[in-house]
Amino acid sequence: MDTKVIKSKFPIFKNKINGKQLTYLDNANSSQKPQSVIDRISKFYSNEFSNIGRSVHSLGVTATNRFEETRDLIKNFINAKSREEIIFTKNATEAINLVAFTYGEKFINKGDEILITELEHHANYVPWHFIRKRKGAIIKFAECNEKGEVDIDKIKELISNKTKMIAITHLSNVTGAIMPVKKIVDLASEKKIPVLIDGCQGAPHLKIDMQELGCDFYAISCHKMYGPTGVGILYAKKKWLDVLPPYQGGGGMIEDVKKNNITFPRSPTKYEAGTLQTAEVVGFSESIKFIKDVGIKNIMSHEKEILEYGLEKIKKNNSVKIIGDPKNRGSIISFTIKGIHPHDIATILDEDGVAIRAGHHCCQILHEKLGIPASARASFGIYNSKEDIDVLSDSIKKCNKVFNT
Amino acid sequence: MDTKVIKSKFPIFKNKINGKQLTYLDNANSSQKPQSVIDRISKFYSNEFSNIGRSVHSLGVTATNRFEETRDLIKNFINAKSREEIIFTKNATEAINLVAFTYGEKFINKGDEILITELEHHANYVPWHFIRKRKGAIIKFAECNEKGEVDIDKIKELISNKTKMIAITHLSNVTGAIMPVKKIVDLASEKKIPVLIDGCQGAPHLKIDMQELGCDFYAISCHKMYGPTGVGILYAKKKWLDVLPPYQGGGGMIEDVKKNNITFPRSPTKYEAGTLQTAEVVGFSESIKFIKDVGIKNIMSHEKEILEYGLEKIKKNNSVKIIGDPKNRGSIISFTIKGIHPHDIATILDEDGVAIRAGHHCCQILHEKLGIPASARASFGIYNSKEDIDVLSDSIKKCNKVFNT
Amino acid sequence: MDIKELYQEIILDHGKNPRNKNKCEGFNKNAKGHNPLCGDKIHVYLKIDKAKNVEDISFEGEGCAISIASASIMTQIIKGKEFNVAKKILEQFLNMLKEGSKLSINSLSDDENMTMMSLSGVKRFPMRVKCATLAWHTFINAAEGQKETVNTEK
Amino acid sequence: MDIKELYQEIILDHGKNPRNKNKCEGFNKNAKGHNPLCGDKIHVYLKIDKAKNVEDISFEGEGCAISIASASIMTQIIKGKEFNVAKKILEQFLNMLKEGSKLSINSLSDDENMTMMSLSGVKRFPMRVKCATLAWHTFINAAEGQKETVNTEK
Ligand SMILES: Cc1ncc(COP(=O)(O)O)c(C=O)c1O
Ligand SMILES: Cc1ncc(COP(=O)(O)O)c(C=O)c1O
Repeated sequence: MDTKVIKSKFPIFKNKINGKQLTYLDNANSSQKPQSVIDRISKFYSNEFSNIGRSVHSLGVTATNRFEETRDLIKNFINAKSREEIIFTKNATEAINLVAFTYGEKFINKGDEILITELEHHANYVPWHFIRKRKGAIIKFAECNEKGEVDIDKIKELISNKTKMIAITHLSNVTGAIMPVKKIVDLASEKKIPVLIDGCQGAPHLKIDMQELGCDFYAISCHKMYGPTGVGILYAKKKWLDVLPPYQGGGGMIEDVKKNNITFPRSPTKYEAGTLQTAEVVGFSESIKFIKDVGIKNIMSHEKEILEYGLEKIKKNNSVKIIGDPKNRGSIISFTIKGIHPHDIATILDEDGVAIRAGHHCCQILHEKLGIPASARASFGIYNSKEDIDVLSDSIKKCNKVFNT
Repeated sequence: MDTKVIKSKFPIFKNKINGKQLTYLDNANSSQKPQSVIDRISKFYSNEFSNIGRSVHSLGVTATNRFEETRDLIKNFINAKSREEIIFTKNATEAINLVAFTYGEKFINKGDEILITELEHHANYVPWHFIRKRKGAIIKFAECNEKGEVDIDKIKELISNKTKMIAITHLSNVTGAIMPVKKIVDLASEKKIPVLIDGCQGAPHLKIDMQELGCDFYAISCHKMYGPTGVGILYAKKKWLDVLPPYQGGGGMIEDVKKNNITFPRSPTKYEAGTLQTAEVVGFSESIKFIKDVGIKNIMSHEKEILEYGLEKIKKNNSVKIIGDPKNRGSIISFTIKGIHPHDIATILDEDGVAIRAGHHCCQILHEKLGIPASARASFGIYNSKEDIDVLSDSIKKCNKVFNT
Repeated sequence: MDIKELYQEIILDHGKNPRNKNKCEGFNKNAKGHNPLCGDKIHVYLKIDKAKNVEDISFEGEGCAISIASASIMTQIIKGKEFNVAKKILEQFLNMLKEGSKLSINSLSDDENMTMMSLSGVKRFPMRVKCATLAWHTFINAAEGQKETVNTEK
Repeated sequence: MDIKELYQEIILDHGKNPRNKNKCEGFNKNAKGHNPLCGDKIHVYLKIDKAKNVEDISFEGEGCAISIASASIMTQIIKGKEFNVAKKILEQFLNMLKEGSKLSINSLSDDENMTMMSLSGVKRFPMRVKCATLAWHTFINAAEGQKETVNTEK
């Protein structure tokens, strides 16, 4: 894969950061956008914009078509069974909140158990915490081992006849561990427990196939997939969407409105209240095309190469401690440097134009487990090259120099 | 005001619709976007993009600053007391859901009353319906008179010591009636009842001043203010934000996360879960600047002129029945034509490039009251001219011709 | 394109003076259809015998010229036909609206054919296709005894 | 700009070997501060007498070099000063970080002045200003007896 060609499609890389070329290694946080996505949004607003669904006029029809075509595109991209299973949300966080709230309202009662892992992002814990509070449910945390993985046995152990939901990340945004989601889904379906997968880090970096995977819910964050901000996707099996109550109420998601009662249509309409993120969704269609053009298999093998090069290179620096060593790892390297706080690392790297993230990465439970308040994280995407790793590695050495460590 | 100059700033008007110039009269649904807004989004993605709040690197700092500057801009635009009172949501619908859910959870109990009006958009009814269902509350509808207004006396009559919320539209999106919101707020504060104002049609067309108005909550839809899709604003008095529980859970909105408990920060952080609509919010800053440059007073007087010209012109056509005759009217004309269904009107108008909306405009309660299933609606904005009205009027005549009425 | 291609005389006529707009006597099946975005509502009544012949069919409801005309035309065409034939007609009708293909059903008279064809203008107005198909989908639901209201908003 | 302007020797020294990092004996006020996005946590202990002199001050906590150094420097500077003077120092310190203005307080020795000035490099790193001010805000909260945890995330 020629990352030069790919980088040239992302206008952000034409900018200088502190006088340096940008080395963008904060992809697990959010990814940059190719020109085609940016242009699509501009074009949509300039030539095709109107509110969708509600209008009979030509602009309304065009906008609605472009919007619904994107739903089809996504359906095909993730191989969902039907387009009704694709719901647009504000972000992945909202997607998980939607499930936690509607499923929780209907199916979780006092004493019921929700099974998550110590790897979860706050987005896949806080919504369940709300249900715990409201319903008197219990949250069980499957333990993370010293490799930064959660063994499927740890999940098996925790399943009981009170387990009403298993909610797990596809790919840890800290250790990079890729979870055995297919096995977990198979295990859960034997016991008829629904599984929600937080696919924020899975969808941009792995081949995903809903019908093969068989999970009940899958949450996606479009801005991490080279797409616009403001859109997330909830994939949900139709059987759930048929029985779960609506989430937010408003225009578009109603069937019949009377003073004493209101009825609701089917999915996806039922879950899409108010004016949607028209331009963002249409813009996202170009992200999907971009990913398909490069090819998800090429992306996977390229990122694996970068990851391995990165691990090797960084391990050479003795002051650096890499977090976790999962067998199956996505393109994420979190690390600490002896004697230097991650924030200071990020600041020093930034002077060299290297953008990484420092903090707990919305994973306080995991950081507490690791016994550190924060870590530094380099996460790779489609446009990253071995040169980027070299810059990172040199810049880490500079940290040692500045701090005399 | 020179609408030619203004129109030239909106690229959509360079397009032909069915071979005709676009006469866009669907502004109450959504407004078109000026070039400056479109360009700002492109520029943001091209030069400044990164996730906000969470990153120490330069792009993160820039993006965060641009985002938070927009919050300040909005605070000043609506004269809120503090920036903490401005919360970004997905749309106005979400803003109202946020209030209904959090306020409802905490303060509404069985038998309590929520007072709304027959003019309300589904966005300001369905969320209260959910609370009614969950809490066993009662919704009372203040009656709309034959002029399409709700008299303040009708509201007064319905207030009881069980009233826990008054939720009213600022400007009806069907009849155009401007509600006496200040008087209602004063009335309610005497009785210590909070007031939520659905400002979707108010904010783009009227001067709004939160401190003068004194309401507790005000919901805004950015895409109706010449801004991007995907963003809404909830204004809420700080005293509420301090006591209400959080809404959606996830990254960014937490303070301390433990396995057995989670604590939350203050507003606005508390209410902004997950990755926000960074590009959209930053883009919206240009909409505010655009409105300020034209001047809200100029907008108001211009739209009044267009409205009056429109009412006069359309009234001349005897087959047309204009819905409502409120004393205080925003730039909206809903109408029916004898013997022609609104959908057919919209289709015929569309052939002339005239975009109006046909349907119940998310106001089924009102349409039932009016005894019609649907109406046609022309709604005006900053770029509309008297010529647009002339085109509309001619096109309506064409409806009569096609249907031989 | 001329708007008159959509609003042909025959459609305006059926829209203004719909045929079989009532609750037909002795109906043994019925179903409701709804297009929530525009408010079109249709209630189809059906008298179908054991051999699956549509003995009688009628409708009630309110909507735009296209949906009312389409419902009216449907009742006229379907009445007296076998259910299987009716289904075939619907299939071809949908194809006509979606792909512009011609009708080719032996059991339709020239007159019936022409009447059906008057709805072909709808094809160029994608947002109105739902109006034209609402009654037909509701008819199928009635015949097959599905309980759920037909909802064209999907 | 050189990163060394931020990480001056004096800061690195205070970061690595923070002064007064303990729970001082006989403290009568204390408060916690937290920067949730980066995880910096500070607990400030204060012994303040009736005349509002800061008899003793110390801190515990964890964080980046900037926040620890700033806390350490703060305790060094504030110890023994009147609360009112301390407040004035904070005010000027914030101005220094936000607007780059110089400190001009009579009651600071040249040495103290220089130590404080070593933090002025933070101004060019807006994302790090919160790190540098966390301890100071927490100190004020402790002194004024506010219960709520200082939260720089607003
Ligand atoms: C009066 C009123 N309230 C609420 C809404 C809902 O706004 P949004 O769709 O942006 O959530 C609208 C617009 O559709 C409206 O006109
Ligand atoms: C694993 C994981 N889950 C959830 C999220 C939340 O996604 P979003 O912020 O788009 O809602 C993120 C990203 O921040 C993530 O990495």
